[in-house]
Amino acid sequence: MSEEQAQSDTGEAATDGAEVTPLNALSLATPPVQQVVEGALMAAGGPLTLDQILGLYPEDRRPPREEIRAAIDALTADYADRGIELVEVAGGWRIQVRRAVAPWVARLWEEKPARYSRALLETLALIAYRQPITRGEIEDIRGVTVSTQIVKTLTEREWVRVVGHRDVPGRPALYATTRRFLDYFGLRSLNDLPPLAELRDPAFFDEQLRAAGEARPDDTDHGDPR
Amino acid sequence: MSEEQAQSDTGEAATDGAEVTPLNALSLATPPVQQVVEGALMAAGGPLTLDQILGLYPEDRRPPREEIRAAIDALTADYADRGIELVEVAGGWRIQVRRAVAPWVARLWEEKPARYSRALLETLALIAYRQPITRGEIEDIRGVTVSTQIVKTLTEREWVRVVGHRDVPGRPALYATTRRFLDYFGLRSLNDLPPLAELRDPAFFDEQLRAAGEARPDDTDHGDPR
Amino acid sequence: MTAPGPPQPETPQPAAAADDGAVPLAIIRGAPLLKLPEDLYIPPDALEIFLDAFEGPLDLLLYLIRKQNLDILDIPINQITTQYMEYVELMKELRLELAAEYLVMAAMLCEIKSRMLLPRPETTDEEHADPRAELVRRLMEYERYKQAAQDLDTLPREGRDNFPVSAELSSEHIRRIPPTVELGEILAALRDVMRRADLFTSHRVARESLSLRERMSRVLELVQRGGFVPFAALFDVTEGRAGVVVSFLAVLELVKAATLELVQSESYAPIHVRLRGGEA
Repeated sequence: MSEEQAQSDTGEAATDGAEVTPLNALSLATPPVQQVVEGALMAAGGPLTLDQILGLYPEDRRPPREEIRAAIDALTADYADRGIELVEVAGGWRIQVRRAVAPWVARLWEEKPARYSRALLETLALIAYRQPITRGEIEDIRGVTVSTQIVKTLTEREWVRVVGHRDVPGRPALYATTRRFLDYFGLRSLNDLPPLAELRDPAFFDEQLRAAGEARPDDTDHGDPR
Repeated sequence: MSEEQAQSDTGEAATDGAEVTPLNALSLATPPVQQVVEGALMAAGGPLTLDQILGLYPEDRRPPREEIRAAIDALTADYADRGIELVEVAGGWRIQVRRAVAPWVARLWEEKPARYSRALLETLALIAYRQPITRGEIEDIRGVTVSTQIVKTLTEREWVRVVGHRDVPGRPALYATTRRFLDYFGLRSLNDLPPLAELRDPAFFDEQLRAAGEARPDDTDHGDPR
Repeated sequence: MTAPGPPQPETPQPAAAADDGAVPLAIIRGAPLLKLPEDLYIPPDALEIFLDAFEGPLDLLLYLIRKQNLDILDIPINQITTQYMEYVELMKELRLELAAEYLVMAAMLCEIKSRMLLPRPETTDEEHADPRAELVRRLMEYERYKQAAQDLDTLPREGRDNFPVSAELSSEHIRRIPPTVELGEILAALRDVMRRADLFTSHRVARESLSLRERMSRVLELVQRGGFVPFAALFDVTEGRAGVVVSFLAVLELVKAATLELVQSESYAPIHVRLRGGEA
């Protein structure tokens, strides 16, 4: 009875913002940094940042950042021949099933992964490449209305969120992609997105159009804009 | 129809449509058994039996059972010095965080907690002011049902407990607040709670808030230290 | 897209039509429909599916242009307009619900077509630029993002190409930190619930003596273990008269609420208290 009391007393203290650790457990010998890092990345179920890993240690026992970095590098090397790999994404570091093995592992689940409609992907692409962007602007480019369902799906998946409102009548919401979006597609930042096709200079094609009236010039030298 | 091909850079068309798997991917060089076993155990999110692992392979390419067993043994040995371990449980084999590391890893989930719901606070308030009270009585006053989860949360927090049962059909439990409840809120007894009549006075809350603001000036934004 | 790869599955592939440059009115089960059948019933579903294959008028126009290897910078507006209108007419004919955007585009095409017929003054003035310029700009812009969407689809993604690992962590190590609560929050919650109660029921939560309520809980604690508890044990005379009265009232309240039961074996014998129906 009194033991329980003592234990939950520390719990009470925790709610007042004091140290939250099961101290008795942590006061045992500290395991090697690499083991803690590996255990954490394995259990997290998603990416962890360096700070999150450091946060696992009580302040007075926190290893230097470089040590965590070194452990991550060592693990990355260790996994070279394994069924898993350690990758960096926007949300930090993540352990995932090696891509070469993934098709086998995918057979664990009966259902096939979701496919996304072109409408959804085009909307997502516009938000990713043109953020922050309003729904109206997306519709202007796509030439069709964007269904509420698509915006809802993107928001619910936490790939997209409202980051503000354009200061025009109606104050339309401005959408941007999230870190979750980057993590989902295995990207470290928006810069990792496949490059957007170059837009041929409008000034050029104006001229082109004008010239077209007389004689059609050979336009093989300006590459296909995909 | 052709969605899998589109995603695969091999561009290889699936020849027989019978298999559920991205066959074009599987027709690539088969990765070592140990990598497939590791990847599967890592991603499964629970234990896997030998048969389940064998089931990842198309029938004509299934390795012998002993090979899978050997891979499991090899992995177990490989993990000897790591932050994880491979253990056999009732449902098969499972990868888990090494026990020595678990207390550190567990801190990942010690994030700042969510706030209590309005329903929970109302339930707690009614138990404090109307104790001993049954769940049915709380529901009568609130006009909505009280979820089992709320009662469980309050009981686990040791703010509320069952002090008896009303002798009516169903013998509903009677709830009352505890000593811990008083301690947490810095009350010497329930009499320190303001009388109901005061609560009806709008001015009361202004005062209450002002008092709280003075007493704990810097408590509002204690960000996570991490 | 690095691989030559298969063509876009969404875009219908007219097998024969491309050769002679004729564009089919529709593709039904892969076969081009070159002219409106008069005696043949076309299941509307087939066309709906066809219409669904396009993400709107820009997409349809791109399809028409790409199919015939036309240069997007120099669209033969006459030809395209005619073909586009054929689609629109067919859809209207079949009373398919045609998104308004398709009609807006049809109007735009017709306008461009008519402006193309007018002689253009020799000037570099913006206003007198090629009437197709705006359409071309939009088509190119849309095509970029159409491509970007396809690229996005080929990125490795979670649950399809990536599987995050999840090692088990025994829950005994996980400690949940309960949220902090301010007394004010509880009081505010109580006020709200009482307001609601006032609205929805006739009975009011009358002013209660909290000391009585508290004492009721304490009495119940004392008899909690089951069996009989001497009545006298429920009172603490050191509390003074007020305390004893509150305890007495608490016992009466509990008896009234059918929670406690008072037992006296004979007159003047000691009174005992026990929980009613307590089986423990």
